[in-house]
This record gives sequence, structure tokens and C-alpha cells, in this order.
Amino acid sequence: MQNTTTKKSKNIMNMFSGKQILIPIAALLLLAVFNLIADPSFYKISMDVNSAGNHVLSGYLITILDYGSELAILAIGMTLVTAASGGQDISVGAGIAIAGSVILRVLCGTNSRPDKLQAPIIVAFLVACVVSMLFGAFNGILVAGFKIQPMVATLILYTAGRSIAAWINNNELPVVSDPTFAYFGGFIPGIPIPTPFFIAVACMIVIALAMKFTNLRLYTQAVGINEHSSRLNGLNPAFIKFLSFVILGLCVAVAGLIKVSRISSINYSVIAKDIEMDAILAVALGGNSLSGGKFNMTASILGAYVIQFLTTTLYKFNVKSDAISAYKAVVVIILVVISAPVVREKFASFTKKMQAKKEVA
Amino acid sequence: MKNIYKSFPGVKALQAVDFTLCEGEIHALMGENGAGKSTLIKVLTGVYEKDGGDIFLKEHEGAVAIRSPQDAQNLGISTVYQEITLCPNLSVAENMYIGRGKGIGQNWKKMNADADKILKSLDIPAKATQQLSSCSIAIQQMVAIARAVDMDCKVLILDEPTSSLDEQEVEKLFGLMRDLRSRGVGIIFVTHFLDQVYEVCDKITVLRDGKLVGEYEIKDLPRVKLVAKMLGKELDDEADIKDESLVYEADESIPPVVEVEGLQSNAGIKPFDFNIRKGEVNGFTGLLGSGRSECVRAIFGADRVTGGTVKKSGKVVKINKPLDAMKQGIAYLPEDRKRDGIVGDLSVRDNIILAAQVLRGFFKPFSKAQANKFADEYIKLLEIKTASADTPIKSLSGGNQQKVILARWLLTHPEYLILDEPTRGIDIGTKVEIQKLVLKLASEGMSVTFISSETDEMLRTCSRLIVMRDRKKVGELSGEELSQSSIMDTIAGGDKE
Amino acid sequence: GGSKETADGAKSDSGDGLIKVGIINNDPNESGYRTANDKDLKATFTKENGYDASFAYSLKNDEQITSAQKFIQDGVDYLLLSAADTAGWDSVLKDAQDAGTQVILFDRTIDADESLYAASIVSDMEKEGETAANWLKDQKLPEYNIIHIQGVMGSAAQKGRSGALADTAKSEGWNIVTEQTAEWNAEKAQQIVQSVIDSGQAFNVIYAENDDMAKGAVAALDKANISHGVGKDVIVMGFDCNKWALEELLNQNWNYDGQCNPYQASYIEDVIKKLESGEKIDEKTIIMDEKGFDATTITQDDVDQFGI
Amino acid sequence: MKSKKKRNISDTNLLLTITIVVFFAMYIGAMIFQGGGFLKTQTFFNILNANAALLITSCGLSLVMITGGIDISVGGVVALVSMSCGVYLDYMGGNVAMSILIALGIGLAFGLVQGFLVAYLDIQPFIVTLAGMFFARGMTTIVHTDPFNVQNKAFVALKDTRVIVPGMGSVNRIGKYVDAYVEIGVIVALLIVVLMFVMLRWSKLGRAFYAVGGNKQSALMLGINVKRTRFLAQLFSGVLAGIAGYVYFLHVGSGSASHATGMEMNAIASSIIGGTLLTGGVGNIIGTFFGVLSLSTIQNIVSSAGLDQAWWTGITIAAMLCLFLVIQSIVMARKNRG
Ligand SMILES: Nc1ncnc2c1ncn2[C@@H]1O[C@H](COP(=O)(O)OP(=O)(O)OP(=O)(O)O)[C@@H](O)[C@H]1O
Ligand SMILES: Nc1ncnc2c1ncn2[C@@H]1O[C@H](COP(=O)(O)OP(=O)(O)OP(=O)(O)O)[C@@H](O)[C@H]1O
Ligand SMILES: [Mg+2]
Ligand SMILES: [Mg+2]
Repeated sequence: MQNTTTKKSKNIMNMFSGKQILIPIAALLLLAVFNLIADPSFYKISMDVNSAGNHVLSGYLITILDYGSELAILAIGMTLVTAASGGQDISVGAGIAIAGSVILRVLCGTNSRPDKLQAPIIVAFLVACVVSMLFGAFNGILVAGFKIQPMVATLILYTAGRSIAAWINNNELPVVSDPTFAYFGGFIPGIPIPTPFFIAVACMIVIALAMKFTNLRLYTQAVGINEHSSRLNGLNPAFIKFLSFVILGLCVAVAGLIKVSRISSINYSVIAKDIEMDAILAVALGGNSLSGGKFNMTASILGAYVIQFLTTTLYKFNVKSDAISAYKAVVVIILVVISAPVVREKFASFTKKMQAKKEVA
Repeated sequence: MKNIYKSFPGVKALQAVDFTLCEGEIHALMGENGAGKSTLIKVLTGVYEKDGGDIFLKEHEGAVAIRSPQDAQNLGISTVYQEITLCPNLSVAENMYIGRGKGIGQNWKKMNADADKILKSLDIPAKATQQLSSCSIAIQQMVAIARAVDMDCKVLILDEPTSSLDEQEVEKLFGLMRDLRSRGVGIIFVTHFLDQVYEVCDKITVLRDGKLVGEYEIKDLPRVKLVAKMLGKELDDEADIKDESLVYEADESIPPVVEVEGLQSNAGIKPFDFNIRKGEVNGFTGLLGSGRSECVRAIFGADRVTGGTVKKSGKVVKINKPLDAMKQGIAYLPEDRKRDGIVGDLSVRDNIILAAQVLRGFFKPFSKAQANKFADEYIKLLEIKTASADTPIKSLSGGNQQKVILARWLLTHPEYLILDEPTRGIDIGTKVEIQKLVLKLASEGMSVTFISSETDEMLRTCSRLIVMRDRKKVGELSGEELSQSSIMDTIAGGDKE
Repeated sequence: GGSKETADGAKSDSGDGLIKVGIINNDPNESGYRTANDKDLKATFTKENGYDASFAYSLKNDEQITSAQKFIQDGVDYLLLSAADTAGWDSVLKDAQDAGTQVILFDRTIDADESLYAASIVSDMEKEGETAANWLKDQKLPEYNIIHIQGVMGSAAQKGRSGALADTAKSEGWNIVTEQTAEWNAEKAQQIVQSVIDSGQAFNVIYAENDDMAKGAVAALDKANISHGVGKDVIVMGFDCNKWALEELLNQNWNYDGQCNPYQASYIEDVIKKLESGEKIDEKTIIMDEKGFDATTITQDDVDQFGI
Repeated sequence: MKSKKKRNISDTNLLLTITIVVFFAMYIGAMIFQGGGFLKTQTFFNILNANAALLITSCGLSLVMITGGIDISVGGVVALVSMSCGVYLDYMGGNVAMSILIALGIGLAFGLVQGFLVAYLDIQPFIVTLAGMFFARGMTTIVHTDPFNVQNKAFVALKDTRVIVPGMGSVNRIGKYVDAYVEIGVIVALLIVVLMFVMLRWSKLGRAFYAVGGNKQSALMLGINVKRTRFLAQLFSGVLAGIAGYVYFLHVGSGSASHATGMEMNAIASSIIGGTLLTGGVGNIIGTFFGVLSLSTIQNIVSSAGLDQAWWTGITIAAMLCLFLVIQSIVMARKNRG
């Protein structure tokens, strides 16, 4: 009898220590419970009518889903880059500035405040995708071809990106007045859920399909774990790394579209500021190793929402926005300490001892 | 050591193991792959924390606590681990002296001079100031041994130190061990070479499946019995294999499967010719560093080819990278398992299907069921000891890792299989099985190139041997010419002329 | 600086008779204001006008200091400076003085002794703030619930514009619903307002310290269907007079925009001319002429003339 | 024979050579083509003055990178130190000696906590120090929001102390001879460079850092206390960031939340330009020294090149950085092949 119960508890323990996805889930639960205790109205969701006369949902939870989208999308690409190259891309913020700038350039032409769009939005977006993928390819070539370490290779674009973005639009600040452009960062008429969340979900579905119907996961992991061995098994490690940067480029373009759509304009020096750090943090909060190899995509995406959950919570409590980072740091440290294998092992052996004592007594 | 317990998730690596080492003896620790030998050593030297049991040392009252390799070193236990554990980015001398001695300063002149002296006395062809990563595995292994031997120790532990050494070096090592024994040092020696055990050891302890089988005086335990103890069953004699190998008749009329002319790679081998016929088993032999591996790496496209042609079934094919070779039905099991073979964090299953998967293509992943089927099939076929197919390969014992890599290549159903030291670090039972497997595959029509540092093994399996010296092909032996002495003659040929 | 140094400075002019100026500015892609400011300077300090101008851009104070020191070593005659931070310039200005380089501050004041620079041509941010606060007072709302979105903390613009609002709010008993810095960043402003909306607190004024942040705030309002502008639920206030912002005023979507005049180049040139000819500068600090625009009175002419 | 010779020069030394050669090429190029200030020695000393703090943090970063870690909290720590010391000196009427202790204390605290988390709890250093950076930046604004000049007399005197470099002066614009000078911070930084160099090159601890960076598992089995070594690396980096914070504070004489933004990236880049590998085990402090000089010379050249559009600044700096890294990479690849 007793044996079975201890076995069961051991199984649960094992499950807990084995599955890395439980790390971000536990983090979300922690934040959720905290908010529930502090102020249950946090969970209020209401259905309102928006300026276009459509029903939309609103509330803190919706805000989290809405504003966490860009980060979730970036987390997808960042996870792949991390897994394949064992390093991180710090140029995604600058990349978003470029993508946004390209979109506006195509939409507005040379006139920074056009009365009507110069090109369909889809064309602008596709052009941005191509440009972003080219910049991703540039990073990829430096990392895979020239074997420059990712963080430094991408430092180049990090330094130049916002300047390039300004250059693309000749330092004008275009404003799009067409209301359809605002759909991507707001609501599509008739749908009460924010569009960015839909876009994020679409990205997740695409990546999930890619992982199911291709060998993206196996190849990326193999290359990230052991490059030599992967080569001898017929893989081309350089190409896989390159590919991961190109995919991240695509993610950057999508995030860029959402960002510029949110305010129908751009500010080159502050758009998506410091988002690279949050994207990396999302990967890490998902329990993935930042030195490459195995990864769990779902966990990374959840990690992104953990960060947004935290940010929204802090805004709710009216923490000064330039001090938010200090609180964020404390929560992040608590989370990683709890999920650290060493700590969990210690904890497990401690509970074991306690149990043993109880049994003796 | 008394009553040692150690388990990993899913594996009970050691259960109630006792081990006693006396002063001035060489004590062999034997067992199959995955029996727990390395684990026992790692527990003894503080790399792993033990789950239960005690360690006693002479001169110390009661059990001693060894929590880190540093503690072990301080207690006079010096160790050469199975996987070479040196820092590739440091110089040879630094690798020999780091982590030893007190104080904060380091006298570099003296250290380099001392190191050079030791290297010289052991005939190791390396310089003290050379960066370790520029040395071959064998030399790295020797450096590790030199480091351990140089320490003023009471206990010396050698975990498969001979796996990448050739005979002369092994002899040198034995000389050293005997010398230390006469000075009262106790030595634990792990190896899969039975000859070596009988050559130097005084006592044998046998482990099986993490449990102690027993401790024996060397004279009480003849070879056959030892093998039986290790495997838990009688082993067919090795001699059997030889008969099977004779099945293959060198038939000149069969056209070669793979034919190589004047092949040359950037790794520095001289142009060489080579061919292999369907169903043939041949091999490369030569001294350490004579360029055996480099030849086959060139055929597989693992090194950059700089000249020569490769013909597959009579047609010239271009092999620039491993994938080209794989597409031609060539498979290569590399010699450096840790660096070139395993993908450490991936599961056994993924490691098995990797090459076949790559051949199949990016857009056609195996289904889960298929992958599981393949994994289970080969785990059974090769008797791979693993908790499950989901276990990361890095937590398997060395020998079982090797089997997984072998399984990986068998799954691609190659026409031509290159095995570079496939039996390195593999226990006697498995070794025999692998040799049998090779011959069986050959009889089914696969061509196999087999490279091994053990001439016996080569003689048993191969019908033709290519002899290498100084990265040059110096001869080819087949049929009647195949014997220990003729090989030696050809290898030494240059000196005699 | 005295006239003696000026005479020396004139002597050491390079052979081609051009006046060497080193201009240190913030990165023009920071905002529309800055873009206009940079364009204005570039158009004025040209070879045709008799200047050999070098530009250095950075949003970081320490990089600006490094550039300033380089310009001093390069031997420029005039150093024009729009500092990223108000603090930390003492020793550079002393170096400049030792080397006989005249320093003219533009756009932003710094925290240094008056004797260390020749002139300062700046906006009076306090006054901008006061004008805006007074305008808000004149609206005579039944109650004031204000969301106050600040710029980068400690910048001259933030200090001036925040100070005036805080004073008036105190004396008038206005309720500040939230006071957060969005660091001139529209996205952050949007999140701040979004958070207030989610919390369900009532507000009827958004006081954003520049147009970008006001735009971000309005994006959040639009999303939640809160009407804004003339005669609507929420009053929107911004600063800088970007053309697009003034157009919002013209369309009555926003209510107020405070001007911050970026066209300082002509004033600077005047000062340099005076110094070159050895005249005395009567007023060290020149304050730019600025006004505030009300959506109910703004005209298309205003947009064309004052929009940047 | 030839190949043997090539093999003898270690990765570390090769990278170092590349950096030094490229730096001198660049500086001499600037002297020839740009002339102006580059012909004056003070320009070089100004580069040192402006980058003393960066030099110190880069030393710390090189150390952690050699052990296979990273520390991106340094910029934040620098800002926190200057703000805290400023507030202490001006708003709390403190004295200079105590403010130095505060700086060291802050650095030590960050080093201890981050070191503990990284080494003993085995949490990824990037995350630990990213949180450290967030924390430091946030704390800085909590300590005080607005930037301010520090007025404390003793401090200002210390800040304005100039160490004359004899015989290096030059004639300035108005025909006056001015002695070349460096600030106190530069002396501190150079001292740290020398100490760190000696420590890494000749002490046992120094070699242990390399061993741990080369292969953690092996280092453990070679009898090195890996945890303690990693802890010390992170600790040193923290303390050096504290010292750098004070040096920075001495250079600018003010406290501000925006101080040293992006310094961590510059420090990482400098270390890498100087031949330190992020993957650990390879690096050299002299290289780091030249890395800092190279990076700041690039910035100096670009910012005074008189570019006609602002965006060229960022783009040109990046392009030069790119060129530098590519050259480095090609030379390394050549060596490994040959
Ligand atoms: N780090 C680890 N994690 C999980 N399991 C492990 C680990 N190390 C060893 N094991 C398991 O413990 C068992 C004993 O392994 P060990 O390496 O001691 O075998 P061995 O006798 O040295 O074999 P070999 O002759 O192949 O070297 C094996 O089943 C192996 O899978
Ligand atoms: N990375 C390297 N740097 C320098 N020399 C190397 C390197 N790798 C191999 N060598 C040298 O190349 C020569 C041939 O090595 P190779 O591995 O082909 O020999 P081998 O005959 O297979 O011997 P074994 O497999 O028993 O070590 C050796 O002299 C070795 O020292
Ligand atoms: Mg073993
Ligand atoms: Mg070999």
C-alpha cells in the first residue's frame, strides 16, 4: 500500500522535474494566484462597443494576450536561433524598426502623409518580410559562414538597424491614416478579440505544422548539440543555423507589422526598444538552455506571456514605469531559482528526509 | 569501499558493491559495458555523490568523505577517466599541473621543464607548451596518464587507458604500472582487453549489472571463467569467428563496389588507391597516427578532398560532403565517438534515426510509430542497455553509446559500411558479437571496411588488409599473407630497407 | 568669453576663410522635433554661408562628451551643443575655454556656470508647461482627472512640462489619475493608458509631454471606444507641433498642442556673427518665441506655418 | 615545417596580434587621412579618459567570458553606482572616502549574488545578469530620477585632478602649449589591466579560469573547484563594475539614470574584438585593452568624419565593426585550415 503511494508521489515529482514546460506554467500560476489575492477585479473581462461600433472584449487578460503577441512571435524565432547556434540575436528590436520603416515606406511612398495608400498593405508586408529575411540572412552568414559568435555578429545590426530604418524613410515620420491599417494592431470589425493575438496564434500554428511535417526540430537540435557529429550525419550545420536566422527574420517582420499598426506610425529610436532582451528572457523562462541544443517551443511562447503578464500586473499596481525593470528582475530571479535543477534536487531530498522522519515517528 | 549504492533516473548503476584495493597490487575491474565500472570509479573519486555506502582509506579513522575530485586528489587518489578529461584550450604542461599543489603563483619555467622531462621519459611525442587540442587522441590519453602517474599518489585509477593506445605504448604503460606497484601504489585498472589483464594484474573484481560478482586472485580465474563471470553465461570461443570469415573468397571477377584512385584530403594523407568488392571485409592497419582514419574520412567526404577520384559501382561520383557519400550508400562510424558520433542531449531514439532521417529528407520525417519501431528493433538487435528509447544518449555507458551509433548506420542500410575502431571500449562479449555481425552483414552482401588497433581482431574479420605508414599506403596483404608477423614486417618495412 | 579670445579665434581661421563649427546634437530620428531642428541647422551652416560644419549625433551623454572633446582637439571655432543630459558638462566646457573655443548651447540648457558658454538659445520649457496648464484651467471642466504621461525623466522638457502641471494641479486641486513616464515612446504611452482603462478608473484629460506619446495614448482610447477631442469625453494635449498633430487638432480629435520651436539656427548664426565682429552679447540666454494651439481656434495657415 | 610553425601560435595570441595590427592601422590611417585632432596626442589620451570605465568593465567581462560566462549587468551597475554615490555626496552630505566604499559595496553585492546564483545554483549567467541589469537600472531611478551635477567640493577637486603626461603636450588652437593629461580613472584602469593580466597569465587561479572555460567537466576532474572558480569570476566582474562605476562617476561628475546605457554591449564587443571568445577558454587582457581602444577609435573616427546625414553614424560604425570581425574570422579560418 505504502509503496504505491510513494511511487505515485515520486512519479509526480519526476514529472515535475522532467517536464520543462511546467516552469512557465508554474510561473503563470504564481502570477495568477498573486493577482487573485491582491485584486480579483484583475480578471474582469467586459464586452464593449468600440469606435467603429463593433463589440470588443477588454480587460487585463485581453491586454496580456494583445500586447504579449509581438514577444510571443519573436520568441518562436529566437528559440530556433538559440537552439541552432547556441547564441542569441540582439538585433531584433532594430530589425523591427527596419521592417516597420519598410512597411510605411511602401504604403506611403515618398509622401509622409498620403491621403490614400500607395500600395496594398499585403504588398508592403511582403516587401518587409523579404527585407527582414535578408537582414536575417546577413546575420546568418556572419554566424554560420564566418563563425562569428551570434551576440557579436548581431551587434552589428543592433548598432546600424535604427539608422537604416531612418534612412529608408529619409528620416521622415510617416503617418498612415487609412483605418484598415490599424486592424493589425487593433480589432477587425466584427471580431471581439484583438488581431495581434490572432496573428500570434497563426504563427504558432505555422511553426507547429513546420515541426510536425518537417525535420526542423531534429535538425536544429542535432546541430545545436553537436555540430561535428551532425555534419558526419549528412547535415549542413551552417545552413541550419542560417535558416534559423532567416526564420527569425520572418518573425521580426510580422512583429514589425503589428508594432507599426498599433500607432499607425513609427519612431525609429524607440520602436520595440529593448524587446530583444525580453525575447531572450522568454526563451530562458521557458526553461531552454541559452547555449543551444534541445528546446521546447511551447514553453518559450508561454515564457513570453509570463513576461507580459508580469508587465501588465506591474502597470496595474501603478509601479513607475522606469522602475518596473527592478521588480521584473526580482520576479525573474525568483522564477529561475525555483526552477533551477540544483534547487529542486535539494528540495526533493529535503522532503524525502522529512518523510523518512515522519515514517520513523 | 563498502556497500556502495548509486542510481540514476531509471537505472540502478551500483547496488551493494564492495571493493577492496591493497597496497602494491594491480587490481582489474572487469565487467560488460554498462556494468557500472566507470560509475564505481566516479563515486570513489567524488564526481558522483553516492546514494549509500562508505569509503575507507588506510591511515584514516572511519569513513572518509570524498565530495569532489579535488578531495580525492588530496587523499592521494589520482585518476585517468574513461573519456579523456583534459582542457583542450590549455597547453600540455598546464593540463599536467593544473589543479595540483598549493599556493597562488605558478613557476612556468619549472613547470614546462618538468613536463618536458616527463614527456620525454614516457616517449610522448608532444611539447610541454603545445596546445592540447593540437594533439591526437592517443597523445592526449598519454598526457592524461602522465599527469596521473606524476602525482605522488597512493592509489592510481586507470579507466580504460589503453583503448586508444597501440601495443608499444601499452607496453610502456605496463612498465610504469609495475614500477609503481613495486613502490607500494595500489592500482585499479579497467580494460576490456583480457590479455592485458593477465599480463599485469594481480587480482580481478567482476561487476555485472551494477552488482558485485566477486573478487578473485588472477591465478584462480582462467580466461574462460572470467568471461563467463562477466557475461553470466559461457561465451562461444573467439576462434569460431575465424571460420566464418573464411566464407568470403576473394573473387577477382566481382567488380568493386567502391574504387578509389589517388585520393587525397586536406588532412594530409598521401594519395592512395583502394577498392572493395561486394561482400568483402577489408581493413586498414598501421601504427598510431599512420593515417588510417584519414583515409576513410576522405572516402566519406568528412575531410575536404583535394584530389583523386572515387568510383561507385564503376561510375565516378563526386563526394564533397558526408551527405554525398551517404547518398551513394556509404556509411561511416567515426572513431571519436564523443566528438563526432553521439548527439549527447538527444534521446537514443533520435540518435538511431538521425542518419536515416537525413537521407530521407527534410520534408519527410518518420512518424512517431516508425521511429519507435526502428529504435526498439535495434535496441533489441544490438542488446543496447538503456532505460528507455527516450533516455539521452549521453547517460549511456560508453560501449552502449557505440552500439547506438552502429545502429544508426545500420538503419540506413548501406552498401558499404566503414567502421573506424568500432570495438574501442567495448566489452569482450559485445566485441565478439560485433565481429560476428560484421561477417554476417558481409555474407548478406554488404561491403565493410574495418579499422581496429587490435591486429587480432582484424585478422579474424578481414580478408584483405591495407597497411599504412606515415600517412602513406605501403602495402596490401591478403589470403596467405595475412598474419601478425607479415603485418609487422610491412609496417616496419621502411626501416629494414 | 571675452573679446580678446574672439580676436584670436578669428586669426586662427582656416585659410579658406570658413568658420569651423562643431555641432553636437541628439539623434534626429528621436522625434519629428529633432528632425526639423537638424534640418534647420544643416541648411544654415553650409559652405555657401561661410561655415565648415561637422556634425556628431548621439542620444548618450558620454558619447556626446567624447565628441565634444574631439571637436575641441580638432580646433573648431564654435562648439554648438544640444546636450542629452543636463549634467556632466563642466570639465568639457572648461577645456573648450582653455582652447579658445566658444560654446553656444541650443535647444537645451545645461547645468553649468554661465561664464562657461557664450550664449544659450533655448526653449523655455516651464513656460510651455505653464501655457498648457493655464489653457487646461481655462477649460473649466467640472472635474479634472488627468493621466499625465511624462517624457524621459530628468530631461529639460520633462522637468519644465511636468513642473507646471504639478503646480497647477496642486493649487487647483486636480486629480492626477496616474503619472508615468513613457520615455517619449508611443508604445509605452499606449500601454499606460490601456492599463488605466482596464482598471476602470475615470479620467477626462490626457496630458502627454510630446505628440508621439499623445498619439500612443489616443490609440489606446480608440481601441476602447473612448471618444476624445473637442466636446468629447477626453481632452488630449500634446507638445511639439508636429504637422500631423496639428492636423489632428484641425480635425478636432485632439484639443491642445504646445509649440516647441526647433528653428534656432538663425539665432545661433546671429550670435556667431556678433562674436566674429567683436560685438558684445547683451543677452546670454535667448528664449524662443512659442505658443500653444487650441483645436477650436487653429487654422490651416497655422498648420502650414508652425507644423514641423 | 611551415605548418608546424603556424600551429605553434595559439588562438589567443593570433587574435591578439590581429587586434593590435588592425588598431594601429586604423589609428595611423586616421592620422593620415583625417588629420586634425588625430595628430594631437591629447586625442589619444581623451580616448583613454572617456573609456577608462569601459576598460575596467571590459576586463571584468573578459574574465567571465574566459570562464564561459557572461555579465550584462555592468552598465546598470555603473549607473547605479554613480547615482547612489551622487545622492550620497550631495543630498546626504557624505564624504568621498565613504562614497568609494559605497561603490565597491554595490559592485561586491552584485558580484556576490550573481556569483552565487551562477556558480552554486547553476543558473544560466545570461539570465542572472540580465535580471541584474534590470534590477540595477530600475533601482537607479528609484534612488533618484533626475540627473544632477555633484557639487561636493572634495569630489569636484578629485574629479578635476589631471595627471600630466610629460612631454606629450601640444600647441592648441590659440597658440598656447598645453600639457597632455589623463584623469585619475585612467591610472586606475591601467593598474587593473596590469593586475588582471598578471593574475590571468601567471597565477594558478588565472589558469583555473581558462580551464573552466575550456571544459567545465574536465576542469572538475582535474581537481579544480569549478564552482568556486565561476563564483570568483562573477564576483570579480561585479567588483570591477563597481570600480568602473566610480571611475565613470569621476569622469562625468554627475548622477543620471541614463548613464552608461549600452555599456555592457560595448564591453562585450571590446572583449571579443580583443580576441576573447564567448564560448570560453580563450582570451587575453592585453587584447581587451586594444579592443576597447579599437572600438572607441572607430566611434571617434566616425563621429568626427563630418558625415552629412545622421544615420551614417550608426551605419558606418556598424560597417567598420563588421569589417573588423570578418577580418578576424577569415584569419582564424586560414590558420585552422593551414
Ligand atoms: N550520468 C548518467 N546518467 C544516467 N545514467 C548513467 C549515467 N552514467 C552512467 N549511467 C548508467 O549507469 C550504468 C553504468 O554505467 P558505467 O559507465 O559505469 O558502465 P561501465 O561499466 O563503465 O561501461 P563501459 O565499459 O561501457 O564503460 C549504465 O547503464 C549507464 O547507462
Ligand atoms: N587535429 C589535429 N592536429 C594535428 N595533428 C593531427 C590532428 N588530428 C590528427 N593529427 C595527426 O594526424 C595523423 C594521422 O591521424 P589519424 O587519426 O588518421 O591516425 P590513425 O592511423 O587513425 O591513428 P589512430 O586512429 O590510432 O589515432 C597523426 O599523426 C595525428 O597526430
Ligand atoms: Mg566505463
Ligand atoms: Mg584512427
